[in-house]
Amino acid sequence: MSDLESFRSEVRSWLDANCPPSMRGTSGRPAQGEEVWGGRRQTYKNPEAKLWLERMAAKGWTAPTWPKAYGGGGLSRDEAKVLDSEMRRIGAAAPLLSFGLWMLGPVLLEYGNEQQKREHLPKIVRGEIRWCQGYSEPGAGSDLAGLRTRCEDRGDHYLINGQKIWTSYADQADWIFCLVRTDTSKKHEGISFILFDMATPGVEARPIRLISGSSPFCETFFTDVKVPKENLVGRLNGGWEIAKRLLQYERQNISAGGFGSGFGGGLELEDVAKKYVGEVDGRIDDGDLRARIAEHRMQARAFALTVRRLADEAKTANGPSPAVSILKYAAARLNQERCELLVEAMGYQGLGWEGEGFGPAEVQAMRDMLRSKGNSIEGGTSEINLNVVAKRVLGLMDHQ
Amino acid sequence: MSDLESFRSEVRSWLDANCPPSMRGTSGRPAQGEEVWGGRRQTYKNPEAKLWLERMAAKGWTAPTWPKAYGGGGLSRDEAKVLDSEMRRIGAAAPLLSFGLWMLGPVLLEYGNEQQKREHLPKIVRGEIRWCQGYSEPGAGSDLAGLRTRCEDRGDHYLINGQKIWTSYADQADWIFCLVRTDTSKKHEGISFILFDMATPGVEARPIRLISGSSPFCETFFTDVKVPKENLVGRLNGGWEIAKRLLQYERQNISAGGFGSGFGGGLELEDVAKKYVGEVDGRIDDGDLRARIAEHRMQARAFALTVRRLADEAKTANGPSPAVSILKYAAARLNQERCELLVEAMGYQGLGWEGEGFGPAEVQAMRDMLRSKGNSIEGGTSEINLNVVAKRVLGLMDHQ
Amino acid sequence: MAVLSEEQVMLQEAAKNWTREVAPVTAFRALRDSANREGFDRNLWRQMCEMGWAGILIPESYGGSGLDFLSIGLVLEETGRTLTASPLLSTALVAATALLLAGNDRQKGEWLPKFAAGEALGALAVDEGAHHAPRRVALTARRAGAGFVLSGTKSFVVDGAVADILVVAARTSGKAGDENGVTLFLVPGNHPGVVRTPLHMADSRAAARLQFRDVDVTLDTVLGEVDKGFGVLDAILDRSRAGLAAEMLGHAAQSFEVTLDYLKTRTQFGQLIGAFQVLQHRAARMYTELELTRSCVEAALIACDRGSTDVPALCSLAKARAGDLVHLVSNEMVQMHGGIGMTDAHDAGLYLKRARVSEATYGSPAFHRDRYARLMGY
Amino acid sequence: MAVLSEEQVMLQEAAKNWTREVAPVTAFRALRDSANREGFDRNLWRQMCEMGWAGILIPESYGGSGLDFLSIGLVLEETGRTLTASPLLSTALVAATALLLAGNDRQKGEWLPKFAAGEALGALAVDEGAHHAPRRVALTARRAGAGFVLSGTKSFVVDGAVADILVVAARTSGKAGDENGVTLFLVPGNHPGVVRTPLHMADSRAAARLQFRDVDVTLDTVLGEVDKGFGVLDAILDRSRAGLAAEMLGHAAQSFEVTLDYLKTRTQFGQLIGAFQVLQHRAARMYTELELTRSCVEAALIACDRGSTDVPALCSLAKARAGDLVHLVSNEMVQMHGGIGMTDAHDAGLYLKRARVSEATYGSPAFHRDRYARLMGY
Repeated sequence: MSDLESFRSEVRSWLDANCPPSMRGTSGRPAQGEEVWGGRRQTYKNPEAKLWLERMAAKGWTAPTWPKAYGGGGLSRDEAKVLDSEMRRIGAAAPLLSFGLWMLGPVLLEYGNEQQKREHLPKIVRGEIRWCQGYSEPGAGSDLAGLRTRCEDRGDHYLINGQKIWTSYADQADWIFCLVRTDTSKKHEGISFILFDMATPGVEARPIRLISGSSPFCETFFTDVKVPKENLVGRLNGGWEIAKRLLQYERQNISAGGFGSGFGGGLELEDVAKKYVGEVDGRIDDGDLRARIAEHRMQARAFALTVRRLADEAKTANGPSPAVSILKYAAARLNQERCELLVEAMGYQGLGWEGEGFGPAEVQAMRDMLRSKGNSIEGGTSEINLNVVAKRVLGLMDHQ
Repeated sequence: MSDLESFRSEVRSWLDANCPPSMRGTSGRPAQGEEVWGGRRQTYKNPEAKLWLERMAAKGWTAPTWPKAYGGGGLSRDEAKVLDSEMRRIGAAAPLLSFGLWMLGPVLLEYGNEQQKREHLPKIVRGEIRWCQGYSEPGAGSDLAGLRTRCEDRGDHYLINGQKIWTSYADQADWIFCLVRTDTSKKHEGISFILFDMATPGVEARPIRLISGSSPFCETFFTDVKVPKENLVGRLNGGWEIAKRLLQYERQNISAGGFGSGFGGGLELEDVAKKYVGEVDGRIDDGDLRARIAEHRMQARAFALTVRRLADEAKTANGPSPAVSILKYAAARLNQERCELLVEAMGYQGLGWEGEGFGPAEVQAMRDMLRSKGNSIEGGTSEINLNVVAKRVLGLMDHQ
Repeated sequence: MAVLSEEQVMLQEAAKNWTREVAPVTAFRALRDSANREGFDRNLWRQMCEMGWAGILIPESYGGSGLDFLSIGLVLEETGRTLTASPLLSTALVAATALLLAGNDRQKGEWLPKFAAGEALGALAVDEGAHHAPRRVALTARRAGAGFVLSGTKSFVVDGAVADILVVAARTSGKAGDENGVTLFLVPGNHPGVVRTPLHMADSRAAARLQFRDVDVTLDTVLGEVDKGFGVLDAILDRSRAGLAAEMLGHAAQSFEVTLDYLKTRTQFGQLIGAFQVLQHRAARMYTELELTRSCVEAALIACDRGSTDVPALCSLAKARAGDLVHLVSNEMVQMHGGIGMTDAHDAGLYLKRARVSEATYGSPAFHRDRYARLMGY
Repeated sequence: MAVLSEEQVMLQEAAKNWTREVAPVTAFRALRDSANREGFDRNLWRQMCEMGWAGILIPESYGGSGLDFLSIGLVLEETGRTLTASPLLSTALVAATALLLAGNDRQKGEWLPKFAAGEALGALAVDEGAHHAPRRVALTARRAGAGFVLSGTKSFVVDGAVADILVVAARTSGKAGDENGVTLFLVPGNHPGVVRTPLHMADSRAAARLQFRDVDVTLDTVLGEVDKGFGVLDAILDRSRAGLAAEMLGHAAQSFEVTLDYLKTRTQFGQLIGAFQVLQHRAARMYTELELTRSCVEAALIACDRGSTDVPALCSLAKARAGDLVHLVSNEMVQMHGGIGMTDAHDAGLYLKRARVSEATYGSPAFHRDRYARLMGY
């Protein structure tokens, strides 16, 4: 038996013994309302979710490939795949959802100093600290490098003043990783990457209500926030490189995981159409809508095949194909299309906001559609995405 | 009876007496292959076409609103409309198709000197001289002002060297109106507008074969072509203003008249679809194609209603609405869509080039589709058209 | 813009000024965020009635001003711009048209003066399922004694919960899908057995589900002829479609203009974002669609005024084009505004939600494509 | 690009080099402008056969190399790039597949070695009307004595005029539209009563109309089972669709790359036109569609190799996406080249014409959308 095969049987028996019953048989995500994002405010509706996180964290398997020295699992890439496939096999829920795991951790491993890694990574692995991301500002959206939140050197500390926007769950988070301006005379070369506690005096987070009715983002205000100097990651004014790196992790996460409502998961378009439009001889009784649903489903399948193909190629070739840069744009387009088709298929029943007369799935369809409009804005707009493809992949130049 | 009404009855009886039978009951265009473009090479398959041109030209009604002094009809705008409506009433064919009438004439009336008007306008009215347009060059398409055909002052004459492309029917034309570079140190301010005889030594026109198989355009070469100095129209280096003015007339002509194959004229999409795809209960037996045909037909009707609305508004308001600038772009899009749908509906029968197995309408559908690709290029590309709408109509600025 | 009479120009000016000054989008937002569950502001509606808008289509003999569809379209276009919620469409256009096309003198005399004076509201109850499908009327009207008994459900009735009088399409013979056998009834909103459930729609306007639980009505509640109601129902719907399309045109024009303004003021990368060519072309395309749709809407309204034979085709054309237009423009409004357009504090979401509801009401673009093709015989 | 074996990489390289050096687009143009009416160059085909391409799918026991669909797809992608016209699809893929899936030992022994050696050409005769519609086979095969008599017409048979052996779908029972009752026959191209009319198609490739005038065939010409031929016909067609989609992928990739080069070299307004953002975005969209389609084509070919249950869905997916792709890219190729793209002297027109023919062959995108929906049960 190869090492990998013996590792597989080890994982299998460990999961068998340690994965609580209610954490199995999922699509990989915990049930809605039972997600574990960790942090100081985390409460558990389901005590098995807490147990599951503790057990996984103890093995370092919430961050399988991170070094053991920082609390990670110390697994090789191949071993991590085995763990992943074994968890899928039993439908194990992810024990922890975390921007710390997906975004900050990889960046700290690359750019953080030894003290920062020892301080922050183990708490991310155990879900003790929930992180949020302080990037966009009211005047700096697509043009992120235009940010103006000031960070001044006050000798023994930094003093931060300014405002962030679109800070995901800032009202729930314990710490923030944040882009700040440390030099106003330059654009990209005047940005630094810094970490601080959201409990520091002068930090305020106000939830933003979205058109869908939910409030996953905040406006975040910093007024004379004092931050210890050792919280700067990388070199002073060297934050733009780290920022871009982190955005790569964010986009990978968005395009691989799909958006909130996801593809394929939840309601199947064709079933909804049959239910609300009717069917004749097994066909959706509206040739126009049927053709558009088929077109969408075919596009979605093409997308899924492409995600798989590019992943396969990345394994055998040296690193990812440049084609991965199309995935975020394509995913946004598809999710928006799917949400619109669901609402259209439901007709009047898809137009409700709440209350009597509408089922939960009907209300959700409207809200998902509204929420999906953000897919082509957040994490880099589709326009920026297409600019990047044109320039970096296709080699087209800007105006000279 | 008002003056206009008495003019109407006068026109009616004149037409009654003078419009030959075979020139009536048309869609306004002569039968295919019987178009009269005039000029030295014109021959007449149908002697009535010659008679019709001579009679109309004698009254100046080939150019109804031009002054009588230059051979025109001297009609007021309202009288011209009466003439037009009376010709439509009996389906009278246009006696003369002519770039001289549509493009050069209006420009000469505005910018030409007295001698030029007296020399050229009457011959245009009578169809004696056929004109072509020397605008585009191989390196100057959308960027027309980048043209490089040199026109040098040699004291008693100009000497022209260079090359034009997309010269419509240059191989059939007698004279050309041409943009030339008279100052190489400036771009727009170094262009002049000049006229000369295509029979001048050093002029050569080579037909360009298009992807559709037809050759309506030429490459035109000028090698040491001597042109009398009085042939310059307007002031030296003042040609760009005239050029833009003329392009307005060209675009009006293109969007109002539709393209070669036209809308509504010829085959009806839905009849073709029923014939080649079949029908069930009177419906095209392909819900997907049917929906797309309906969508196209509705767009085409919206376009037709818009052409009419803008024409009505132009009559009552002071001059045309800025919205007319969308017509060329919209017309190109619609004609291309229509041609593609026809080919798609015909299936394999729409894919023939010539010969046994295909009817004339089938071969024509393929060739029209190919030819229609030029609609969004000729007379200003759709890209340029949308740039113009964005800037002039919507007031959006270029990069600063 | 079509050529307008002096009276129409004055009406349009009045509507422009009033919506701008008295009923801007902030008024609609305040209504939405208030405890009001009627879907419109009675005070604003009273002002609209005082200006005579409720009686635009109603002849002078019944207390209205006897103007035409083009005229009420001008007002609806302006209220569409500011999202002003009111019974203008449901009462002054839809219900008034139903009475004008099919009512007898008594019925007209009873309701039209009240509509014109703002003393009564009306609504049309036609659809029963999730989609607009007037042919599929199934709510039964069974003969019983000298009258009828109505049983069934209407799924989405605009202003149905507040209406004083309901125009109800019911089936007196045949089966769902048949044109024959449809009859229209005039049923008071508070008639015994009519159970009204107000719906909380995404666009925060008023709509209701109506259940008819063995509702007894007398013979004189029949509007028009028994069994022959489909033709007039279709005619009412066509005029309703044209009117709604006018509202949607205003909606789209306003959201386009707000977006265009943003393109001219928002800076990124040291440039006004309106300087980016892709946004320029997309704006130019929206402008093109807007102009094409305007032509269709005006042609439909004018056809209704003339009663010409192409009313059905032109009204389907107008409603389909208006539906596609607000869909496009509302999406672009959010996208071009970026993150701020996703916030509830910005107006883009209000336009987006209203867009989706108005797209579906009286038939989606897909419904009208199908209908247009049928009307044209393919 | 899928993960390839060493053998496949070599094959792909050989195809790349050969098409670039021996059969570039200029070769196809010369063929088109020549007196040749066969639609391909016999000399080039001989070279292709010498390289073993005619036998890629044919087992070694019949003189081929026994490779797979992914392999022949690699070659078709390269010949698609240069528009190389040859019987590679019709003979080496379509006809060979028909024999491999349904032929008995005698039939395979007779034809496969000839195909592999380039000594015979094959063609599939299925459609009879203007559109691809395999269910609608109506050409009758009437029992007569020990054999059958074929009567009817096939409308668009790729390489039908030059084929030595025709695979003919005929109806032995039932009526057009039924799956049951279809039987496949192997009929020599020069069989008495078969009247072949070469068609001059817009893409200058070979296709023919075939009339069957009471054609007598013996029982041993039946390929597979009598009346049960539809399943195998559909399987042949699916593999043909996947192969054609591979050719179209190469076609689109090449026309995209040529266009991209033009964006990088053509100057207007003192700028490379590729610096204009609208053209950048349109190029990025084409690139996206190209990558999505590549995934579908490869998945379809691999499914054919594995004989997996989703062959029909994946082949419809690949053919539909490839059809939409070449449609988009061929239009953009002309538009982005401007006037020069409209001239016959430029290659854009050749790609455009081939695009339209390949879009329709074996089913248009609309055909496959409908089929996909049916396969998925809606």
